[in-house]
Amino acid sequence: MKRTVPLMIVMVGGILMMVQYFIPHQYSQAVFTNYTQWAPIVGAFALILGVGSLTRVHSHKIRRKTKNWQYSWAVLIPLYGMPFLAIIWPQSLAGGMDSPSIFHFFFMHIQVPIQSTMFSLLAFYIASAAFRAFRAKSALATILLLAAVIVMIGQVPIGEIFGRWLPETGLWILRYPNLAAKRAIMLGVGFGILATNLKIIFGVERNWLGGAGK
Amino acid sequence: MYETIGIWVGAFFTLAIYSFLYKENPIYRLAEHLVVGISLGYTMAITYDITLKPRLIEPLLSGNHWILLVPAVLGILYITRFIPGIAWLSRYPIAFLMGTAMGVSFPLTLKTDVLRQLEAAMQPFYMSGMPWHEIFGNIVMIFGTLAALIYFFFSKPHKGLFFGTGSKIGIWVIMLGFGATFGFTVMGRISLLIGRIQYLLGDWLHLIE
Amino acid sequence: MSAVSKWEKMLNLDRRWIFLAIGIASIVPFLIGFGMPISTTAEVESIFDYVNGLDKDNAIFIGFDYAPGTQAENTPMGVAVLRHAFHNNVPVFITAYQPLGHGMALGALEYVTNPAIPGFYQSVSFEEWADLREAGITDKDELIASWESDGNALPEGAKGWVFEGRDFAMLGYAPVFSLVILGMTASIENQFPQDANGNPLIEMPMLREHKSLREVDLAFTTSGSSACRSWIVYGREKIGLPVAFGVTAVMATDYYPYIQSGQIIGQMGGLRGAAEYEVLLFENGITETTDKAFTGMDVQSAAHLLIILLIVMGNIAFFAGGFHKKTALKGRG
Amino acid sequence: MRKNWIGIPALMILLLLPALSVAQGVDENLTPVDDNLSTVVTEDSIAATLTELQPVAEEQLEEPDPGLDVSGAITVLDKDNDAGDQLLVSFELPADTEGIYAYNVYRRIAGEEGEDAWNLVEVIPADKLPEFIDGYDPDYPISPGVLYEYRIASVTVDDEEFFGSICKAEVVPEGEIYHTGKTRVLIAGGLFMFLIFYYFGKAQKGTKMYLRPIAGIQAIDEAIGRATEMGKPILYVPGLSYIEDVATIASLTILGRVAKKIAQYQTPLMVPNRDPIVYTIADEVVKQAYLEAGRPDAYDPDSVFFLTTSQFAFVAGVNGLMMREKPATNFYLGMFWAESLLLAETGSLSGAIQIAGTDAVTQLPFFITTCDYTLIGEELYAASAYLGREPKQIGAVKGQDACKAIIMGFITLALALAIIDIAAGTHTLDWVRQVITMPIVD
Repeated sequence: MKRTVPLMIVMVGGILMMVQYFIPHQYSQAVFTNYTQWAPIVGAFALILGVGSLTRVHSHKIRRKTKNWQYSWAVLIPLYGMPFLAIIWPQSLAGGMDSPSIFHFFFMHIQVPIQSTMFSLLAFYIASAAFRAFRAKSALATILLLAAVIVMIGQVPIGEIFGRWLPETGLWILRYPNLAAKRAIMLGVGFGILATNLKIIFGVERNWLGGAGK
Repeated sequence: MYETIGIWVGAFFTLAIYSFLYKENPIYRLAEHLVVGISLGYTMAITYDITLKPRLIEPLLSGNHWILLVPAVLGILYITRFIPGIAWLSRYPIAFLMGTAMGVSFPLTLKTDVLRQLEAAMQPFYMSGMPWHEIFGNIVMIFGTLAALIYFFFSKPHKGLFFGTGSKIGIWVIMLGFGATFGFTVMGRISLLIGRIQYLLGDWLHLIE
Repeated sequence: MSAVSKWEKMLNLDRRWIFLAIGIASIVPFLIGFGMPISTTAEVESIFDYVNGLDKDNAIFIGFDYAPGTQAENTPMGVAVLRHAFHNNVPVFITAYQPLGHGMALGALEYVTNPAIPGFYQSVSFEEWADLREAGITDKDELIASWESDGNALPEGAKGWVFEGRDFAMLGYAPVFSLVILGMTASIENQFPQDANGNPLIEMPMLREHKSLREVDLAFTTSGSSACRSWIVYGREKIGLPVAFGVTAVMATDYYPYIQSGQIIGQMGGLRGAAEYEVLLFENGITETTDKAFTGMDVQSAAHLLIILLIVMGNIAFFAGGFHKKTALKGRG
Repeated sequence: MRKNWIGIPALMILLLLPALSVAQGVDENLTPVDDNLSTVVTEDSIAATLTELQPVAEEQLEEPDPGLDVSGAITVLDKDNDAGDQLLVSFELPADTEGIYAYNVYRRIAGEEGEDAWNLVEVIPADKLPEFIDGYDPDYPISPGVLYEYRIASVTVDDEEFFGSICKAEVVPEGEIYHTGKTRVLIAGGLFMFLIFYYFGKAQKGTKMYLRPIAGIQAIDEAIGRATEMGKPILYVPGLSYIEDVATIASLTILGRVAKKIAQYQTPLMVPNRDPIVYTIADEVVKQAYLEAGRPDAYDPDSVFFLTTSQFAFVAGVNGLMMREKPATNFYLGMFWAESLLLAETGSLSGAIQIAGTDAVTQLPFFITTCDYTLIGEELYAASAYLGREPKQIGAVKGQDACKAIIMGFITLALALAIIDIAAGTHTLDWVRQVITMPIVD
């Protein structure tokens, strides 16, 4: 029940959908249509995992009064406050200029600025690493850095000052050698994904079962 | 008014995150925690409004889609993950989603990322009327793909003309590809910074358009 | 020994100085504004030409498949294509691959229809033109004529009218979106019975004319993750739906194989790609000015030069200081 | 590992399908590209199953206006490779197309009466070919096994309709049980499955299989030696991802091997973790390694520890560790995101030897330029297979290698043919490409 049934579900589900791909018959299509209706519903509930573990971690912190426990309220309050706002004010979900709402406000003016700013911090870090860590230590690293510099200059308008050849060379690298490397990686990764799919479907790889007790 | 307050709040949090560049501080920590809560809270509300309500609750209430109780019950099993003793029940919905998703994606991935790529790699490198740099590029592309594949081939030692030279060319091609990725990644990170500066200088301070 | 320590001191420079330098490099060009010209590449031109060939009888999808983290790169792409489609009266279905993308899509639509922003399109909500719709007036030209004869005047500065349900439909987010794409190949309405504002799709003229992805002429996905691949895997490979990418620079290099194999029409890579599209819109008279992506390119130039300079200086210090001898490994390839 | 046999019935099911399709009398193997999307119905296929439709005389609705001619016989065919929900409809153009703007195609279930039963299923402009696939419109679906009737109206610019005669289809739509357009995917999928399971079985039986030594492994040993000489600790970061990630699993295998070596030299080890589950497993791996090295006494329970789940806080923690403890060697193996840059930068400043390995393509360039040795993509898996000698891993690497060999063979073949074509002016490559090119089908 604990291990065999989930493994069976994976195997039956996997083989069924794989075989289904090759069968255009109406019964096979009916199976598939049902699946496309069910999967989003089951998938929507998967949120429980995220919400549950976040709640558990932070309520634990608050109870134990661990270091910086106060900040856990900053997670928990919006976590439950946002859906609550949406329930008491359902039309506000659509957002937009016509119906300014607290719900929309939190998203557009707190979530969006914070998240985009956090990612933009990387611009600073990359500059610092450029000076302190990116080294042409070997022939390979040297080629890499040279290609990077050509592409970097080629992609910005100032590159045209040095002549058309620079952006053109950058594009040539992108279109041919880069394509070759990425295609080889895509094929390799593709085979890797396919092999993993097979291993999971046929119960060879079972790591995903972990974390829920024996 | 609503917009103005919004932009001031947004600017405050933008600066709060940037303050981290100088030193870690409580306001940064507050912002860092808020974003976790809001994003998941928003996701919950949107998921309820767009999925559960129209696809599950409304059909169920209308009374003739009882079959939808099956995925609903399966979904609810996720909760058991937090109930010691029956936590293993949460494997059922995971197994359902994972198994079927992999079954669906297997032939499609095979087609998109393997067979179509093979098809494209087998294009003739020369056709009349092609400029020289394109022909040269195509030759580089074909040999480059082959060489890079050799580099990732583990069943033979990297020795001899074919495997030895092949893998050497392969790693050079891979490095050119990574160089391009490097350059583009730098570009992307800078772009994100540009977005924020446009927000601060434009939307907030109106110093630029 | 003292020479080494000089180089070492240089390398151990407090990184906050570098942070400051990059900060200055990205603010100053904004204030000066060089407006250096940008040439366009085939990858972007092919998308532009394709969209330019569409008219009111066609329809496109724009997928806002990214989270706020990469909005600086992705939003200008979505906005540019949205404006192009509005200009050519091509109906646009707007979707989102992930919940946070739902908000981003709303934001982009708001940006294009906001009267405070020059070159906006005046949007007419679904209820407002219900009478005309019920009277069977759904052709864009007739619709505008009837709407304006009812006493509605186009506000000053607006580029045109856009009618919700005729010119755009905000469908938004749905979970397990790859399956939603698959489902839409048979019927869009089955996947989205209502739009994000609760309007029934069945009453929308644009849905009546384009009932499934088979009747849609392009899916443009702007994305910061591999989400964009779903449109190829589930849309293009199944029914031949033409797909175009607008991806962040970080992802862009990975998808060149898809361009060469013809699986996508074209690709905008990062802010540069978005700027190119803005230039094309401007040069073809579709917009009166270029927008945020183009203005950002000056900063991009300055910042790239600074970073290259930093790499060169760092390497000089590293080799001149003899640090490379310290860590050399025999096993290194 | 009795699960192996399960592959066999699955493979058989898949391989049975083409057999079934042959039984259905479909020749699928080398059919030229049949694109279901194209609405072009070839002359041949119409001739093959032509169903001439008899006009149902008594239902003649109205005499056509002499001003506008109406279309002739309507041909209805069952479409291949569908779920019985599509029909190919074509009709003869009127002799005189003067004044015709478009044709409206109406359909109803045979036997139904009255004007309401008719549904307008397609409008074909006069300048398009008089044929289309019926059933794509979700509002008017076609049901398998149902007999339909069609009639076509010629339409003037002013939307005036002139109806032709009603025709009853002689075929009913039927679903097929094998999609002939997908044979190439089936062959490729079957071959892939076979190769993977073949090498799996071989590895499990204990057959020795060759994997080339990977240069990175030598570097790992050397780096451990270096730390021992200097008497400084070693830092090992097993990535920031979860246990599901293949990279994490590979990293933990390598950790076992590294820890074993470290146990022999008695060098201090530090393993910070971001995911609680990965932490527990990493702890077990290290403990086991010390046991195997015969030094369980040297195992320090604090060497493997959980730091925090927040990405940037984790980086800050590890960076602090690097600056305080000054480890001689840093390993970053597993899945990394944007933090790769920050970790490797601090590490390179602290003067440590750094060895990285990940399958995250976007992070690899940063590792290559900041670290002393980098395992690129699949090298990480291969290294773990090589070190772990685990049949599961080796089988997978070998199986994928075989697939790559096939791909390389095809590309080489294409190259050779392209050269021959240029030299001899033939079109062999086109022919080969036609064989492998898959049509877009649903």
